[in-house]
Amino acid sequence: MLKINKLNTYYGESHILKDVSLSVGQGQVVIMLGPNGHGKSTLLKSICGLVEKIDGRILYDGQEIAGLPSEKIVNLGVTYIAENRELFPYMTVKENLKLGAYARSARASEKKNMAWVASLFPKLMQRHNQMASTMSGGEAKMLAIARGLMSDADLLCIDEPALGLQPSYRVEISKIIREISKQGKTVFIVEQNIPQLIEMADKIYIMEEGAISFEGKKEDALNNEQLREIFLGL
Amino acid sequence: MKKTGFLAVVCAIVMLSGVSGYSADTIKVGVPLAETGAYAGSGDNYWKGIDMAINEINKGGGLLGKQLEVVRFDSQEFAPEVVMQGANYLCGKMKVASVHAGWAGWGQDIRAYGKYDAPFFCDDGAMPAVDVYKSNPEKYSNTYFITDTGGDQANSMFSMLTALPYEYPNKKIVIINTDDAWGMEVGDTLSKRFKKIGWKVAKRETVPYGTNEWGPILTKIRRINPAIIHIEIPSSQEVITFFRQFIKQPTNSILSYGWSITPLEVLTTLGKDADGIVGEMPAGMPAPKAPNSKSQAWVDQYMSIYKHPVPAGSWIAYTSVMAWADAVKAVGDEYDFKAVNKHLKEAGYEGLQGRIKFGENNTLHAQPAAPIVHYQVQDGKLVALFTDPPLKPYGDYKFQVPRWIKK
Amino acid sequence: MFLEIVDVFISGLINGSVYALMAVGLTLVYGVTKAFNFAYGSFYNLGGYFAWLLLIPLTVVGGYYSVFFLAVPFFFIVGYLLEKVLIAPLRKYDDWEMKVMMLTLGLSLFMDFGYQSVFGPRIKSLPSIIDGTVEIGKVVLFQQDIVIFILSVSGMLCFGWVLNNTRTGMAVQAVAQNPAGAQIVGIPKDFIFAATFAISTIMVGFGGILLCQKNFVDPMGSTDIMIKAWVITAFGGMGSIRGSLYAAFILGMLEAFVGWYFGMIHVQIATLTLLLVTLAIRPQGLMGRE
Amino acid sequence: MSLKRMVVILVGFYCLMGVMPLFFGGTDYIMNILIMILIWAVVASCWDVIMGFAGIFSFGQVAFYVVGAYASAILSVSLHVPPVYAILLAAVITGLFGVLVGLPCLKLAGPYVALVTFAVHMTLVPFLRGPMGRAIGSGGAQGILTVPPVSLFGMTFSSEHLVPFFYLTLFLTIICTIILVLVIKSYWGTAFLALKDSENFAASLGISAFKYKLMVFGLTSFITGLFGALYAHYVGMLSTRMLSMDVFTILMIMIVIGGIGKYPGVVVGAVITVTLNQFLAPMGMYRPLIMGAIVVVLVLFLRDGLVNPIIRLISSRQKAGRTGEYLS
Repeated sequence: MLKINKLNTYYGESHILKDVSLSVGQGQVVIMLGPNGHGKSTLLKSICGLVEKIDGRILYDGQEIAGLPSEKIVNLGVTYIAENRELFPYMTVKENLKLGAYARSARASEKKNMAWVASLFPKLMQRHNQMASTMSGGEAKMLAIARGLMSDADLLCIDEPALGLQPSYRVEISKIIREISKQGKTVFIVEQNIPQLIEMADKIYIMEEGAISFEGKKEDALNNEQLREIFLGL
Repeated sequence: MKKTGFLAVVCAIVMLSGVSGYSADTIKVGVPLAETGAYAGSGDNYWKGIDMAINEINKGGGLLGKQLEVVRFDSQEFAPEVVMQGANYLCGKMKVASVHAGWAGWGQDIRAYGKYDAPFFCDDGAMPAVDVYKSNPEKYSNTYFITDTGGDQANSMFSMLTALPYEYPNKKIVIINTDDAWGMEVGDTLSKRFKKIGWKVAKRETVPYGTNEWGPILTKIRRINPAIIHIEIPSSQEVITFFRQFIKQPTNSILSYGWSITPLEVLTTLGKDADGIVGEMPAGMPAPKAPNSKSQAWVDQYMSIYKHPVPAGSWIAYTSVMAWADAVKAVGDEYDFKAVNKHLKEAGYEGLQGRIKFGENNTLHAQPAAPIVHYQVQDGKLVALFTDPPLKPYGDYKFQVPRWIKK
Repeated sequence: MFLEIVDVFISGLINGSVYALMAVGLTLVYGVTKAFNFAYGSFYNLGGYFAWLLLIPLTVVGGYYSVFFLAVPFFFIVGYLLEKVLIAPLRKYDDWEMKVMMLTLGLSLFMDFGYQSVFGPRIKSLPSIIDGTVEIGKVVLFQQDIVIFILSVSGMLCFGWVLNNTRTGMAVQAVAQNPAGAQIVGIPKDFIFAATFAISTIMVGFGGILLCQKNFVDPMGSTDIMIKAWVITAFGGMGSIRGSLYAAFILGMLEAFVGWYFGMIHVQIATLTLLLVTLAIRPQGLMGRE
Repeated sequence: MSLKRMVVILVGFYCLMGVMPLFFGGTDYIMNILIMILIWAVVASCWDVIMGFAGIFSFGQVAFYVVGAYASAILSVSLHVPPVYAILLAAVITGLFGVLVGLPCLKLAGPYVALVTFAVHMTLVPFLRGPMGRAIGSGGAQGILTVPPVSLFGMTFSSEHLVPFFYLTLFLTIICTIILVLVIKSYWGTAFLALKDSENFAASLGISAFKYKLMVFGLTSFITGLFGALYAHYVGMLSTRMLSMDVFTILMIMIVIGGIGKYPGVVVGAVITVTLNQFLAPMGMYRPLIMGAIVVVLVLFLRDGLVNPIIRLISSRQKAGRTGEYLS
């Protein structure tokens, strides 16, 4: 489904991603682990067309998407759910969700997705007229995920879904991601350490200093003593 | 980097000094006018007169056998420093033989050009400029004011308004003037004169340039219903918008526009709608028929070149170039400023309307050869009713009671 | 006395509608792109010259209908290209907001004096769209003023409606509130920036046509327009359309009543003092968001 | 840029300026330009310190200049204060005015500072032209036409005696330049750069953003006011035309050419701009047209202004290979 070959990205002078290659299969849940500031978020943003200077190949469904503007990538069915949420602060929950389905590919299924999102996030829908800026961190995160789902994407790139949240939210988010995966969507998550998520993973990558340092099944990762200690904290 | 700085400075100096090659076979004439900014319209009027004079002299073989060469300088909106730079550039660097300006400031120009000796002709028309002159007549003796001061023009307006063959229904006047030296001077003089003969200045409003919404003022005017409304705003936009808004619900008032009638756009825009407004032009050319055939020929020539009637300033700017050329011819040396100035002051110049002479404070006071002309708009054109001094009716033209006045 | 106050009130309304027309484009473009367009007044003049060129030397068929019809594509293209060529390349700098202000200030100087060198320094007058007056009791109104009032108020309301109720309008708001978020949901941010700039150029162009036919096309008039539009935008809250509408009418009324009661000379200082006091107390303006 | 390099450039520049009267002492036209270069160089430098180093997006520089000029003129004309004291008092008044303006607006985010400071600029025009200005002696629309020249030690400094005035200006310029260099390079300078980069970061270092911003605002206003006052006594006449957009843009071009925050680039920017403006003056309306085009082109294509790339070019030739020095 997603294949990345020798991806390099740059922010101004600094070289962030160095020759990153990876692949994500249809319907899989893939998790990328690694320390903060080592380029995980940049990888997701590169996939979704949010980084200016990139070099290398990104194939989605066999189509080259590297360098395409973000709106085209969204149209193809790839969506990014930002770590810092990036909601529209002076719009209501409902308006945020509606804008989630802005992409042309998502418009036809807006009603269907709205119903699905409502079933996934019943609490959110209770306050569909609330301004996004007045929501708590956890609620906002939920809204960001819900908005991402509205885009009708097949590949969801979720950036640190549980960062800075209370444990109760972490559990909920894991549940939701499982639900999403059940719908046949492909999920590519960047995270620090959430056991529940790792449980679900079909594949695990670890990124250090802009390069992939480990690739394998979750069993391999769990069996590797060093990795367990450093990255999984188990 | 020292090199860069040095290079920059050297380049600067080369740029500045390199251009001033001066050749002996032409006579340079400086023309500092507002080419840009709010006064560019009036600058254009003066320029047309000056240009016409210079072309005429050059076509006739030049002055002392030499062609005149114009050096222009944009004095923008007369910021003191710009005016000073203009003087330094024209007199200091280009060494012009005379400076022909129109409206050039309200005193800063006198100081700037007073530093040099080349004759400086300006049309400041305001007392502050004359006051600068008076502070040191010796030093500023090369300054020539080519029109009368605002106060004297206002006195003439007063005489005209009281001499109109029209019976005022009441003795109330409303005066609206701009917030600059010119407007205040005219406004003050008029209100003083009218009060003296027992009139009531029912409203005196000072407005900034750019006032185009007259609703609040007109509301008050309608309640007052004065016999005269005098507007003194030397800018066309404001007076045109005033008229348009006034006429939608007029009062029984004579509209006196003073100098404000002269900007070209007032009549080209309002056309026959403006019929009935009265106004004046200092050192003007009576119209539609000029006072003599020479003048008429000049007016015809002007119209054929520029395709519009003669606006304020053109004729007197033309005349002052000719007067200077005449003095130079008499002296025989364009750089003998002392002699040229002496000749200009003592001999005057035989202009189209007669001999003009600069009087007290080197001012070309209103005189028969350069009269203040009072016009009324009739059939979309300026028609001279009076010339002053002495205030006397001009030709067979008759005052018409404005159409908006209901008996 | 009562009639007089009604008269002044109407003056204020007319002022207000004129100001609203002036300011809406500026506030829109700032709200969405955060670019402060100092060349705004020059585009206003471009509207005037555009109409003048079509009506007087070219004597286009259809008069003002053709002018308005042609103005839409013309100003859209001008605005769009301008954003793409001059503003967009600056976005990559950290201090791009400052750079935009500087660039547009230079651009306005260039445009203003460009007009002067092409069309001459004198003012130009346009034929009126509509002549005549309407009498309501003792109050007399220009039909021209009524047209301007209706067009500017309904234009703003329409525009506000489009912003809040259409998909594209929502997208524009989304970009205004969070450009990164807009990009994430697949809104073509760069296009919205350019399009907003283009739309604001159309608005200011229309404003220019409407007001220049009331007053004049004045090559030096752009600074005044810029300052007025700027005051209203700042007073109403940068980027708030509704705020601008309120601000325009508050200032219009203030001007009319101050001019009537204290004299015209005090109008400008009253307006600017109100602005300064407002900004000192509430920097985001009446309706702005921090 | 290193302190040494900065000092070398400035010393070189002022030495060069110092000998100019030897060649052009008799040419009023050029002396006038040289004096204006000195005055504008300092005013533009102050603006550069505010915008480039302190990161305060102020649009009030011309306003401070005019406040200084008018304050000194009013003090000496209406209250008959001797010009020397009037200039100093005017500088103090402007400094206080700067603090007053700074108090409400320095807590605001970037563009809002521009809004408030520019509003101050615009308010000055109707204030000085109107009845209130006339009441304090601004002369209304006509301005003040008789500002007395500076007399010191029995000498008169004015536009009539250009060479002495030039050296007086040069002397003050050098003092103010030293102050500005010290500010840029001292702890203050470091603090400002930290402020500009990240206010949170600076706050964590214990640098109070507000205090420093207010200090820089007060100091630059003081210096700007000083030169405004000096200018008033130099030309001897003032009007509100000084507040026109033309002047504002010219000052801005100096910074754009010099590069924002690339002191002393702005000094060279002033040299180029003042000269160019003079050189173009005979071209009438094409002057502002060209100036405007220059701004557009420079902002669009030259990130660091015109001066810095040239310096870089020259010094890279001088010592090939040594890079990484240009920190500021």
